[in-house]
Amino acid sequence: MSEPTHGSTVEQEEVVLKDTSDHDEIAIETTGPDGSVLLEVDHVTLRFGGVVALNDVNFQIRRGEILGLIGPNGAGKTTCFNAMTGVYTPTEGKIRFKGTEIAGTKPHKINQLGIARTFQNIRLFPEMSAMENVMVGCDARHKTSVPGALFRIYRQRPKEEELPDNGIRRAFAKVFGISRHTLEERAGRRRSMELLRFVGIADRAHELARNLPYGYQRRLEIARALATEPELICLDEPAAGFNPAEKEDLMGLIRRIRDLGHTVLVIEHDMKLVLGVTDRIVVLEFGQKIAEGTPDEVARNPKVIAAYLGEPDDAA
Amino acid sequence: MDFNNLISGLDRHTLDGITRGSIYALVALGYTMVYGVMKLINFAHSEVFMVGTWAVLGTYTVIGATAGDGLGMVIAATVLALLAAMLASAGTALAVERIAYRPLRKKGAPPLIFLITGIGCSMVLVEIFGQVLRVFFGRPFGRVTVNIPSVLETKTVFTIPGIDLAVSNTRILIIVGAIVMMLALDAFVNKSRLGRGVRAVAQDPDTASLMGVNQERVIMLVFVLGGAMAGVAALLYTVQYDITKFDIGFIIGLKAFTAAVLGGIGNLRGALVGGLFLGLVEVYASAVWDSSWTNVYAFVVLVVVLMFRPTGLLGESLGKARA
Amino acid sequence: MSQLTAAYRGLRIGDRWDAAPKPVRWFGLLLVVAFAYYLPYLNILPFAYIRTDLTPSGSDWASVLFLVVVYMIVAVGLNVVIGLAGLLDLGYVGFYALGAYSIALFGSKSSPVVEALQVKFGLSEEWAVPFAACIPIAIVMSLVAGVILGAPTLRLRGDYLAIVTLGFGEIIRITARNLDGVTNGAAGITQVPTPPGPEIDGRQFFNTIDAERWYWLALTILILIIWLARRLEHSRVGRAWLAIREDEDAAAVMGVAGFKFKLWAFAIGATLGGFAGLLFGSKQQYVEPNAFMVQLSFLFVAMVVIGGSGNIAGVLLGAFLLTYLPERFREFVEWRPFAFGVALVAVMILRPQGLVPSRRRAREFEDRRHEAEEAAADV
Amino acid sequence: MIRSTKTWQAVAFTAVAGLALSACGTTDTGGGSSSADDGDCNFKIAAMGALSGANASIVIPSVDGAQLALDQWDGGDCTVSLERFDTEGDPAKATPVATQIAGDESFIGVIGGAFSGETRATKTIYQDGGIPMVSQSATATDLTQDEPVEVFHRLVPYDDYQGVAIAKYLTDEAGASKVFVIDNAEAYGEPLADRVAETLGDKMVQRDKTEVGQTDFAPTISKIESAKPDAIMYGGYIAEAAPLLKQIRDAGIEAPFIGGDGLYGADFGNAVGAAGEGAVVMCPCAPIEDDSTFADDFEEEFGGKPGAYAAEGYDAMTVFLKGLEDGARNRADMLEFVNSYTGEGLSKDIAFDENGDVPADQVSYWAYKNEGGTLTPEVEVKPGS
Repeated sequence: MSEPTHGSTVEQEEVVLKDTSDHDEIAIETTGPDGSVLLEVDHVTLRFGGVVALNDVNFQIRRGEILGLIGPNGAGKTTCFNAMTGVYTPTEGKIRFKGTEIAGTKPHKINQLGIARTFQNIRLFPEMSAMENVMVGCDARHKTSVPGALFRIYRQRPKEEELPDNGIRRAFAKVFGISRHTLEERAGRRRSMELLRFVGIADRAHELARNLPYGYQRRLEIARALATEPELICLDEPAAGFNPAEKEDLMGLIRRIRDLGHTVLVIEHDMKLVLGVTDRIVVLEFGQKIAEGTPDEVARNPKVIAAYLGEPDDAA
Repeated sequence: MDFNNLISGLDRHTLDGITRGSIYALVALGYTMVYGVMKLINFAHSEVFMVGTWAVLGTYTVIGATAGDGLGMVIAATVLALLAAMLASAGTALAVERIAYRPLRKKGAPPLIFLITGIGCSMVLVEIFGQVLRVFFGRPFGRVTVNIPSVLETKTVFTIPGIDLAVSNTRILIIVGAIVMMLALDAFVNKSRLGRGVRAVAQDPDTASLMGVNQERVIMLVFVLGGAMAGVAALLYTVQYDITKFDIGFIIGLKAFTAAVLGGIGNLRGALVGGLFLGLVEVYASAVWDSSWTNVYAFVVLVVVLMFRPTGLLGESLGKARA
Repeated sequence: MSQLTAAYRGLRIGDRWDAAPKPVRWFGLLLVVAFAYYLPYLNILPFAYIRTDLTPSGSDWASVLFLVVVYMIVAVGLNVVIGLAGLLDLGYVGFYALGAYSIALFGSKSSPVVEALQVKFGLSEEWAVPFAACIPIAIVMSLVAGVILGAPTLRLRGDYLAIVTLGFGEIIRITARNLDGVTNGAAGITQVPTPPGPEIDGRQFFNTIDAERWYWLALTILILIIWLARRLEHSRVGRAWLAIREDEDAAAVMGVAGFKFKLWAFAIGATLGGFAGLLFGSKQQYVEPNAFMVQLSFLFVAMVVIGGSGNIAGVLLGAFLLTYLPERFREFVEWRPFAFGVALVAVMILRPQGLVPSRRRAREFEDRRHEAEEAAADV
Repeated sequence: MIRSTKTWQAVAFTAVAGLALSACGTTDTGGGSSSADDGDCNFKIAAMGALSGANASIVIPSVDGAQLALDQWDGGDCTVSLERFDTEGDPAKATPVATQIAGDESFIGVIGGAFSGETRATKTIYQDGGIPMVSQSATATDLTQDEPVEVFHRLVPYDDYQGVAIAKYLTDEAGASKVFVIDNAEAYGEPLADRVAETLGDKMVQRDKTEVGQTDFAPTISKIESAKPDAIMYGGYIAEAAPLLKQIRDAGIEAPFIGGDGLYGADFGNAVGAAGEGAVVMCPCAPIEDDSTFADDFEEEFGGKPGAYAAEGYDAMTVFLKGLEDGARNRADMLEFVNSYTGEGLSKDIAFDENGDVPADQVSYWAYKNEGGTLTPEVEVKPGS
């Protein structure tokens, strides 16, 4: 497992600078004002047989914020996360996203609603290139299916800048339009490249995902999730295995993701990172919410200190 | 459609179905054990069974057993034939494993490759009896049906009172033999040290090998055990039907595989349940309609069962066979 | 063998091909296609030894070529299911049968279905559904069958799917055999129509003697199908299949509608299988249930796997070898099935990734091999 | 880079070599090599059928029989060879073979198709090629009764006759009035059983269908038990008849068992064993006369008793050889000769009616009884009378 070199980090900064000027390419449209409730965990209880994994957990994620979900190992973070992404159905209580209940919705439908996630143990498509991985994410918002891909039947009148340079093709495209497939492929490629630049791994866009260094793979997962244009992006321990410098970069990235208009949920072990980047924090212990508030409030909360901060901090 | 036939002869049809199902179940064990440990469908298993039937014929021919022999000879011939069939079938299964599957496993080939290799092995075994041996030895090998003498002659042993159902010695042998073998195997897998190894590999091969279980030995063991069960099935089959043929394994294999999936592939008790269930379904349905739709009954039932229980009647996993 | 493959690898044909300039590639492709059309007349000495009609009991070269191309269509279709979407279908012969039967049932004037229609609508005894109309019927029938089979069963895991599809193939065959009043039962249906065409020398254009015309027809269709299949592979749909194959759960979370795309793969595979069956039935002019035994399904899967599943060139080669070699070596009459079995096992052991694997598949395979070796080293 | 250049050189060399060789010579693949009309008598006769696969045992003996006839023939200045074409009994495999035979003028006759399915698929091809066929064993009724072709002839009467003959035997010889009819749901067994059932009328008590490849007949046995028939008829092949018979007798049913010519052959005794003792097989083949050396010659040549249709294979070859003796030197002459052929054959007196069938008044069946493992002629049955 090789870490990204220092050189590439510098290069990435440059890319990002150029990128932010190009905001509209990858920014998303949000449908409500900042601060309104996006996702609501409404008194959720989850039992597996006799074990109570979550007990009456209740909190909200507000549009435009970065929310941290923390807790010691076994506190129910991942269970809560899985419930929020539709893997588990709560025994009691409800989880609503933009007012619709999501329990029982299939994973790909949840993605279409506007929730994307990354995985704690990286799950890329290893035999696809970084670019292709992100393209799969982009495809979530595309429409081309089998008839469209086979016969290119849905055609659109192209904008001037979309016309090909070659004279004959140009004339053809003017008369018959360009197929949705072609336009989507082009848009997908462009957007994928933007996203790879955004997370800072564009230099190895055409390498297979499995050949990328660990840090790149983590970032690629984020890019792939962003490609699906989620309103809420859930990052499951994004800093696992990172060194302090990389964590620093990641914090910057998370903030920039929010600046694009995404709401961010971070599940993290590393207190420092969470306190540094989030707007609000929810603390779980033994399946129960023990605290909620701004980083400052949480850091001062005696319960939290007892349950969590009192323990030797392995990460810092 | 003749539901009256089904109702009026229900006792008879049930006995028929259990007889048929017992043989399916024994052959199904081979599929299920290999699947449980290797997650692989051993398509050559049907021919492992076929080799067993030839071993029975060979034994009878060598010791000169025919119909009408005395009791001593009948017992001796049957026991010898049983041993020969188990040995031949287990040997064939082991040979297929060693020659075909092992090199593939070494190379980490995907399951589909094993499947095609299994089909290839199956063709080779069929042709050995249909062509190769015929060229060298002539009869009885070749593409014709061969009679196996009814050393154990069918006789009605007793009649179940009340329902007036005659039960013959061959049926008792088949049903009791199948169930005894099944219980023995189940006990072996669940109680013995070797059996623990099998279950461990079935549950988690990596952990098992870390814990010192020799995976290669376990794989050999399941092939041998599955093969031996097919050998038992081969003897019982010849006792009931009196024939063998170079391609006789195909249909039995297909049905046994269906039975294994029906019961929950990878699950020993599932093989028994699946086999008996399939045998009963086929016989009942054939009694109502006719036998030309047999495979349709079998597969329709399979689809229906899998729709409601996607991993078969008892669920899969050799590791959890105890549960 | 290993030396040969090493020499082949040394040539790195695939890499060179990709590196070649576009006009060169187009020209190369054109040459290959032209050669394929020329094949029935191939008569130049060292190359003519590939003909199947040189030995005393050989079979007609053009007819064999036709069968090869029909099986190539099958292989391309099955490759969509197995190679691209990663679903194991052991009942592909069922779709092939459906295609053949749909043209026989509706296009033949001696089929019970057509006879019933004649009586019902007072049509003449010479009336039957025209050939051109049978094509959409065949496509719709196999497509619908694919969806009907796929919808309830695609949720099943790989091996369960295999046995269920195998059962489907058998159900189709047995139904065709037993429903005498609809399919004419085991006797089959004769007078299956051929494509329309001008009469030449008093014979129909597509007749039983001039098999090369059939071959050219099938070849043209094959080329069209390959072209379409490649379009599909390099689109959103192809990416979705790949993602499903690599990590189905992660794909779902990324918004890939797994079930929908699997069903599409199944439906496309079914349609191509049906189309191949239609060509076969029409050339044969006779359709009977025993032409569609389970073993044929196994052969189809073997074609895809031997050639290298996931790669169109590979499955084409697989279909060619498995159809052509038994015909070329007819002089070994009774030894052919044995040799076939031995060859199948040998090829799989020596080259488990297939003869011409797709590069992606080859890499996946390399990984697994390393894992297997590491695991072996650990013990 | 160097290697790369070498490869291209190699490719170029191959191309040049190919062109050079193409100038040197071409193979002779067009067929029609034999000079058909100039009096040379140099011909091939094709035998087409399942020579490998599950059904080969029904076909190989007849092709061996044809070979024997050819070996025993004193050809004079004629050189004739028998070419064996394997179809595996599969019509799909038979069409390329038929196209090849039809296209090669040195073939002057076809023995076969052995099965009805492949014959149905190929007869129009042979018709287009104008090459006469003499089938030793394809008995499906429709081959000559629907869409007949001129080139097709057969030495066996079609199944309709056989159905009547079996029914007649059952009522007249076996004295049965409650017959249980079973078939194998295949193209051979089902129409045969249909015809038997039709002729028997209300003397049939019940009908059941089974499958090829089936070995457990328990559902059928229980139906037989409740129907209590006084005879059982089975339309199917040996492989299924053997376990069926065994299970019938095991169940204590002693009613006579009769089957069609699908069961006829030296294998029958070997397959059914003791349970088949007394079973009757109906066959359109007259017993081979005692003074014939056919059986001995056959055994000496091929190491086994003459199996199914061996005598018909012998007769089919004889028809063509007689044609050559008669001076037929092309397909048209041969076809004409075969059409009007009459002569004494090994299996029966041979002649063909306008459809290529055995003339109705010559149709005759023999019931053979399995006694101690061999089929011995019992009685002749004439369905026509």
